[in-house]
Amino acid sequence: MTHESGGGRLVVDGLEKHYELDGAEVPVVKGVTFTIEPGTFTSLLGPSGCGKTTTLRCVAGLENSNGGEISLDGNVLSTGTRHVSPDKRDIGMVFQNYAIWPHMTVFANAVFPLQVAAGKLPKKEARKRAMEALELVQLDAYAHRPATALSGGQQQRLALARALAHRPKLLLLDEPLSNLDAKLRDTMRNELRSLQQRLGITALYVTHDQSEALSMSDRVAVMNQGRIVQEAAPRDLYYQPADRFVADFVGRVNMIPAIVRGRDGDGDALVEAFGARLVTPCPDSFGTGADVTVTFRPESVRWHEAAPDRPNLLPARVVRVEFLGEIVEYEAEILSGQTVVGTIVGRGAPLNSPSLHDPVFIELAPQACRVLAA
Amino acid sequence: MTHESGGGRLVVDGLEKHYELDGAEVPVVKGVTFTIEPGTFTSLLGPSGCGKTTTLRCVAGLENSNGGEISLDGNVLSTGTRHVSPDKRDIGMVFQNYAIWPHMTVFANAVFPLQVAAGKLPKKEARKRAMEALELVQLDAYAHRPATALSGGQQQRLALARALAHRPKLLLLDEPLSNLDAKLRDTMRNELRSLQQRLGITALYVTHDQSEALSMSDRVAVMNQGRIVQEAAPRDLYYQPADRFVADFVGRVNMIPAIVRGRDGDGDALVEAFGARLVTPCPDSFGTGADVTVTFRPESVRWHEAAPDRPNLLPARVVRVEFLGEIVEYEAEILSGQTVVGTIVGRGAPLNSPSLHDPVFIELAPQACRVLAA
Amino acid sequence: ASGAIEPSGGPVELAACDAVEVGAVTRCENFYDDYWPAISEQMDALYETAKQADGGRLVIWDWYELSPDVIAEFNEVYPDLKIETRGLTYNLSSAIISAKATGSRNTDVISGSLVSAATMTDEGYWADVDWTAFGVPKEFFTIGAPEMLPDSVNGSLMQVNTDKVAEAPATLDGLLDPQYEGKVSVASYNANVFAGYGMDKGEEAMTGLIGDLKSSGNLQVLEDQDSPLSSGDVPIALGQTLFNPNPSLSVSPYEDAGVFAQFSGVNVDAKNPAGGMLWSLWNAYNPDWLELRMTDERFSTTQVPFPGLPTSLFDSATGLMQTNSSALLTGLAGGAITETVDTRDDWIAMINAADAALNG
Amino acid sequence: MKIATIIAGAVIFLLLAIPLAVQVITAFRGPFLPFGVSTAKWSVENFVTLWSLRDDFWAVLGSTAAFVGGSTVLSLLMAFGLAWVTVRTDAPLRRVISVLVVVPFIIPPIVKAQAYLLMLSPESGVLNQLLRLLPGDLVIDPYSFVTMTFIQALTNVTFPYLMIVPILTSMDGSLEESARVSGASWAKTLRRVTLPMLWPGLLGVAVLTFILGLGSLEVPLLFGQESGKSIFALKLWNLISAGAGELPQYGLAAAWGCVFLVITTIAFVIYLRATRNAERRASISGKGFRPTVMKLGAWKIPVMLAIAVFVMLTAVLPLFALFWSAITPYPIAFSFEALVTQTQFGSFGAVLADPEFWASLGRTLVIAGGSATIACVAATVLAYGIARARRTGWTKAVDLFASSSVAIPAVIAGFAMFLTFMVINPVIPLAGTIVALIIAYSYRVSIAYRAGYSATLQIRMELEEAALVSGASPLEGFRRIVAPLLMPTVFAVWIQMFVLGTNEFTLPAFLATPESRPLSVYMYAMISPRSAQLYQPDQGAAMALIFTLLVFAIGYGLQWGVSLFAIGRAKRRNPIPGVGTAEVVPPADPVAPDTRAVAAQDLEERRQLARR
Ligand SMILES: Nc1ncnc2c1ncn2[C@@H]1O[C@H](COP(=O)(O)OP(=O)(O)OP(=O)(O)O)[C@@H](O)[C@H]1O
Ligand SMILES: Nc1ncnc2c1ncn2[C@@H]1O[C@H](COP(=O)(O)OP(=O)(O)OP(=O)(O)O)[C@@H](O)[C@H]1O
Ligand SMILES: [Mg+2]
Ligand SMILES: [Mg+2]
Repeated sequence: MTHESGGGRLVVDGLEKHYELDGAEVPVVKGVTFTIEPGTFTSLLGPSGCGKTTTLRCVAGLENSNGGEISLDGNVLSTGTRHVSPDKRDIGMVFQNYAIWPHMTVFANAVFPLQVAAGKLPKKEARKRAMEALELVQLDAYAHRPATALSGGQQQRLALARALAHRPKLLLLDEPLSNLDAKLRDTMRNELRSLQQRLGITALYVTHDQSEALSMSDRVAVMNQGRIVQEAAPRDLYYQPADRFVADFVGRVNMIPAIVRGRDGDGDALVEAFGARLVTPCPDSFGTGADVTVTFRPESVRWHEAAPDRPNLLPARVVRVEFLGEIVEYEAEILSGQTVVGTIVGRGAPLNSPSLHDPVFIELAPQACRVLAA
Repeated sequence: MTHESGGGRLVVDGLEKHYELDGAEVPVVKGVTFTIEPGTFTSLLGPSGCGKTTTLRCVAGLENSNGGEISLDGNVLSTGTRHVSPDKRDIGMVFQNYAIWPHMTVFANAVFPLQVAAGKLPKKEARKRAMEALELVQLDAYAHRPATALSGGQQQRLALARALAHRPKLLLLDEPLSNLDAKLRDTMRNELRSLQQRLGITALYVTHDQSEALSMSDRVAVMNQGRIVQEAAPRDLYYQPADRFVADFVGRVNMIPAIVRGRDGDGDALVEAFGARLVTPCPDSFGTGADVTVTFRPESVRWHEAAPDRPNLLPARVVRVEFLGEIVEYEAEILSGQTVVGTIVGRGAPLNSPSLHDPVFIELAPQACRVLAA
Repeated sequence: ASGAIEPSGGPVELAACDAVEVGAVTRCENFYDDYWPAISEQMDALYETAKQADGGRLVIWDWYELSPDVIAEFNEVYPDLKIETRGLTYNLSSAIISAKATGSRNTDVISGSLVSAATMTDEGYWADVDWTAFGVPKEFFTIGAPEMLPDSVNGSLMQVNTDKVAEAPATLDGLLDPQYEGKVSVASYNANVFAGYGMDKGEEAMTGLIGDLKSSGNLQVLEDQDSPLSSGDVPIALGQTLFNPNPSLSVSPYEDAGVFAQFSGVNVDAKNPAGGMLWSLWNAYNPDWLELRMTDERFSTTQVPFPGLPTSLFDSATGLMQTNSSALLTGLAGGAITETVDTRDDWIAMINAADAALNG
Repeated sequence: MKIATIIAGAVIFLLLAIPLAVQVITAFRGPFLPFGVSTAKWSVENFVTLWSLRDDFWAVLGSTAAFVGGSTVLSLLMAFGLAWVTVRTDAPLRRVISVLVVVPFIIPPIVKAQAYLLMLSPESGVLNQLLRLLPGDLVIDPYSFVTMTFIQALTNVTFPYLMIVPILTSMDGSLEESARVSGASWAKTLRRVTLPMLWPGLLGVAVLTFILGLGSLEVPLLFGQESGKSIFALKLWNLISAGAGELPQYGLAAAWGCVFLVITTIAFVIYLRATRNAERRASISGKGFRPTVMKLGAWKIPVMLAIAVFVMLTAVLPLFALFWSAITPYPIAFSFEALVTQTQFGSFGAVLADPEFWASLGRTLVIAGGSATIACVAATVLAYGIARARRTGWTKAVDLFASSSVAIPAVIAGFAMFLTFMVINPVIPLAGTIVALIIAYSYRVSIAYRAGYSATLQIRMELEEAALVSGASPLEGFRRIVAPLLMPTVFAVWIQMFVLGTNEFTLPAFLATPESRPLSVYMYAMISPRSAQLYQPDQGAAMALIFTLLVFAIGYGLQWGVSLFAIGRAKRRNPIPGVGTAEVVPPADPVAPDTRAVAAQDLEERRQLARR
């Protein structure tokens, strides 16, 4: 099959968007700036209401921005005042609720973008391309069904085929998987990513599910309250969150408030948290006496029945043990009364997990800790 | 607070339910039998459409069964022909989509079951108990809000308070968490479980999410096509699935078709799978020459760059590596063309994971394998 | 059945009529002097009977609803009768027959012209009342039947808005003049304005005239003729009523206009026949009431009191009633064609032919 | 619960079945009344006569199709345009427009028709006077077929408007947005996606508007004496008005009615199909629903201009014509000279002093309120029972039957009711009473039934089941959960039926007597020269104005009151001792699309709220 969408370079610079609410202008997107390189997959990740959808809709042209510039391959799509209309932007979009047209067949849905395009294709060519798009998502066998006779996953695939049929430079996706059930979501996630790579199309993906964002993206931009707080590759995001918000939002994290007490020979900091002393790498910007937060992931927590001779050990008591199949998760209460969550994985997990109410020692390996501003 | 629901013993024996569809009677629940001991938490787990909800609704009395008996603490609630009406069954129920009455306040929702109960409580007492139920779910501060002004999680909590307000013997829950988003689902899961334990109420929980079932339940009954295929404690279910269906449905699993070729000294079987020979424990019921399926969980797969001197090594090529935060998941193609999924967990995961397209050796530790009928 | 009502003290001895011919009608100039006192006496007796019948209830269904003012006038003289009225435009016969068929309370009084009451006549709904026995001059019963008390006449007139049209033509043919294009109106139910012409000149001439009037665009069929007449949009109205106080409106008779005597009487199905008789006599002849009708704008209608009544009554008319009655009487005296029992069916045929030509 | 359903079903059956049966019997019995007249006998004579008049029949069919069809298409176009502007664009003054569109709905159609007549008089009509001010020799002939069709369309715009608004409101905007990003322009999106999507719903509206138009007599009566005399409603009216020396031809009229019932039944089946489709399509719109608003931009001026013309034609000028008529002693053309010398305001006082005005106003309110209540209660209970019952042949039949009165034009219903009350009068003497009118008005029960049915479907079963497992009996569950949730819909329908009832003319034209006549009939008597001594055009017009104002106030007042009540209820509830009051936060998301069935009134209500 010969489907070369190819990707465009999207530049969003200082995007602003207000909504009018009860007469007042409420800013929703506040100077969002990012660039997507051609052919890459970028996710906008953030909690509900942070402005992800609004940003995406501004890029699509479904909302008119109030400021900032959006350009695709150097063509300015939108400034604060002039806006290219959505049908002239050369984009494809997949909506959260599929937005499949129920009065058309599967094929009619897919061929629509090719029929309405400005430079109209000959009928035959349009038909060929629509079928190609359907093949791409393995719906070619269903072409003549009414679109309503598809299952949820199939509808989502059709939405994708429709968004790709006219070979746009940019593909926008707004939580396309959130209406699917867990198993289907996994499958579609893989399909979506491999399709995007195969076609080399530029993709901007909106989600509030961190595992979706991490697994699919080349870059992830984390949004909060209308601003982008960190933009990085998935691993960097996970292991080097810029602040507490990102650390918490991307994956599960334990956070302990602490005070920097000094530095050891390696340049690692000595911090005090509830009486206990921890050794941890620490940016030099935090001087002695600074209030900080020590963060560490559950999977890097280790537990011991007796204290080995290693730094960063906290006595604790197990207050919850939960068998999740692949993983056993436990919660241990440290002296301060705060709890730390740890996970144990693998075949041996149940055997290696602590028992409820046991006194244990929690080990936080220094290299697993990260210090952030309080 | 003094809330002693206490639990009842639910016995479901040979439950049958048909629906009429286009004139024909379609059996949906086919002889379901199980017992729930007082104060325990049992989940009905199964794929969509397997009849979980129908079973639950028969217990609630919202559907009339066509056969079998349901009794609570020895009181017969339902036989194939006589049915106690739902309002006389002394149960509480939480619905998937909350089913909060939108025209009432939070308090009015909670007090409703106390107002309509047969032996009507004095007004004051009803009010007190409703407030207790709201306290239980920490909604007492919201008592005077319209119920629609609650967030999703709060609505779910209110539904719980309402189901508990009249201190029923049995609590029924139909996928109560499936409409919540991931973070909230985790929180509510813990809350729900600890509340159930605190009150000692008997709970029957319906879900198609295995991690929910595993983490919350004392017992899990796996349903498929209207029948219960295995009923066991969570860990037994995970590690000793009765058949391929359970193995696949409860957690992720790799399955490789194989033929039994013989036994070694320890009684473990030697099986042949695509030319490779594997050693694995195997029930004696499978004789030499039997077609079997070797199953193993992704987390028990290990990979090596060079083959160590151990049994059960399969040469393979990595075809997918996915960073999911806590976990890195990879897929390796073995010689037969089939793929095996493995996971690596913990802080070191990214460092310990294979690279895409690398040739590797996949190790399946014998004790991690389980042989099931083909 | 209700013919049973007898004049109190036996039939009244009738005086000799001081007769004047007004077209087809005989006028008794001495009516109020020599007849009325006896009638009045009989009416007092009828009133006493009527009060007892059906709890003093008097049901009057008419083509038009009686206005509350009229009822008030009646009750001023006869306070103990409670009148219930209905206006049943163009459905009176059907309502009376239906009521009888379904057994509901029927009207005590029936009314209409020979034509409009034809069904009631044919189905035998006029109770057998000998009005002359109650003192009404026998000269009044030359047009209709003895049980039908003549109470008024009406006829076809032309109404003109003098702001727009100086003078109406004296004939229907005159309306064909191009100057009247779009200026003449008639109501769909008023085909009878042409019937007199037809009775005189023959059906063909009549339908031809109607056809010409319509095709020339001079004549329009309207449901509401009054507003355009008054505002001047359609300044000539055929057969239109005269309730409009607009001073620019005038009325004139035209050649071959029909004049129709109107009768009232007692329903055979009446529950209060005495009341019915009382109402009919009062409405037709009571001098105070008629005087009021001739002078008070509230009571003006197209109907003019029976021309058999003395000239003095008509001379007392003022305002709209004066224009109206003098036009009608002029027409009548000038030989306007009047329907009689003998010609009734011809009239009906003629009206239906006109109707077909007008609305078909 | 079951018993209540059966009672409601029986009430609706009696309301609809008996009149129709009487009509069919009449069609097959002699020429006059079906029973009690010696000449009546079973025969197909009426149909034979009908056949012998078949040229006439085809003319009626053609003329009716042109008139009703034309006016339906026109009013749908206008209603769709208006609904679009008020729901889907950023046009200024949308609230005001949506109120003004409702004004003509309130004026009784017969008075409205009279107002148009006054407004359109070639010389004196205010519209033609206005047109004369423009260059070109434009004069509208009020009596032409085209004018009549257009007027019918104008008078009927509100009804489809009220039905289209919720359809547009509930359409999932992302369906259009996805067309836009697929590269379709606004126009293409409208043509390829929006209209086809809305098509089933619009078809339903079209059929209802068509049937409504088929049944309305007013415009043909006043405008169509020549050009529209073959229009069905007027034809039926003329058939039952007797010719000279004859009785009305009830039997023949009934036969006509039967034939047209067949036609409307076909339309009705189309309607049912269409709405069923619409329900199916509506069900797939998911969450994340938000209505999209079109920016008018440069189109703002022409759009507002068009709306201004529309409002002029439907509200301002007719009301002005009525007002002019009210302040002049007799009909005269508008002129400033007349304004100075001729005007008088006594008619308003005269109306207010007229006891008959108050009496008939009272009757109107009783009849409209009573019938709306009967219809709403019976329809809601039955709709609930049917919507929740298992679908069997029986429930389908009941469903169909209870929906069927939308297929009965008002003329036929009025006539059938008239016959019915005549026939049953010896046993149950109701003819001519207010009770008869209440029963007759209630025949529109299907409007309430359809609304109740779809509103019930919108109430998720779980809400009731939750009540059951909480220990409430089914009846209690209905009373405490379902009834309050259905209330907004039922109330919206009640208001709609109430307003329809207050301005109903066709039904009382057949049924009312002076003792039972509602204001619409009294008003018509005042403005129709046919009613002899009652004719008082100035007072009639004044009465119409007062009445319009009053109904407007009652309708909006009730709505306002109810929404106030709904808000207040949660707040007024006694606080529970020992519990601090948490401040009320509005829900984060719009409360699901569940509530969207609640017709235009719901929207109206929210607007009321927003205004506060
Ligand atoms: N049309 C609108 N009018 C007014 N406010 C709006 C409108 N659309 C969105 N908002 C507000 O703007 C904010 C951002 O909305 P947006 O839909 O972009 O969030 P989101 O990040 O996509 O959230 P979610 O994950 O829930 O979809 C929210 O507070 C929302 O309430
Ligand atoms: N009222 C009904 N009439 C006919 N069939 C029904 C009805 N309710 C459920 N079914 C069918 O019965 C089967 C079992 O339904 P049930 O709702 O119990 O499934 P479930 O296990 O709860 O599935 P899910 O996880 O999707 O909720 C399904 O095939 C469903 O289509
Ligand atoms: Mg969003
Ligand atoms: Mg279910």
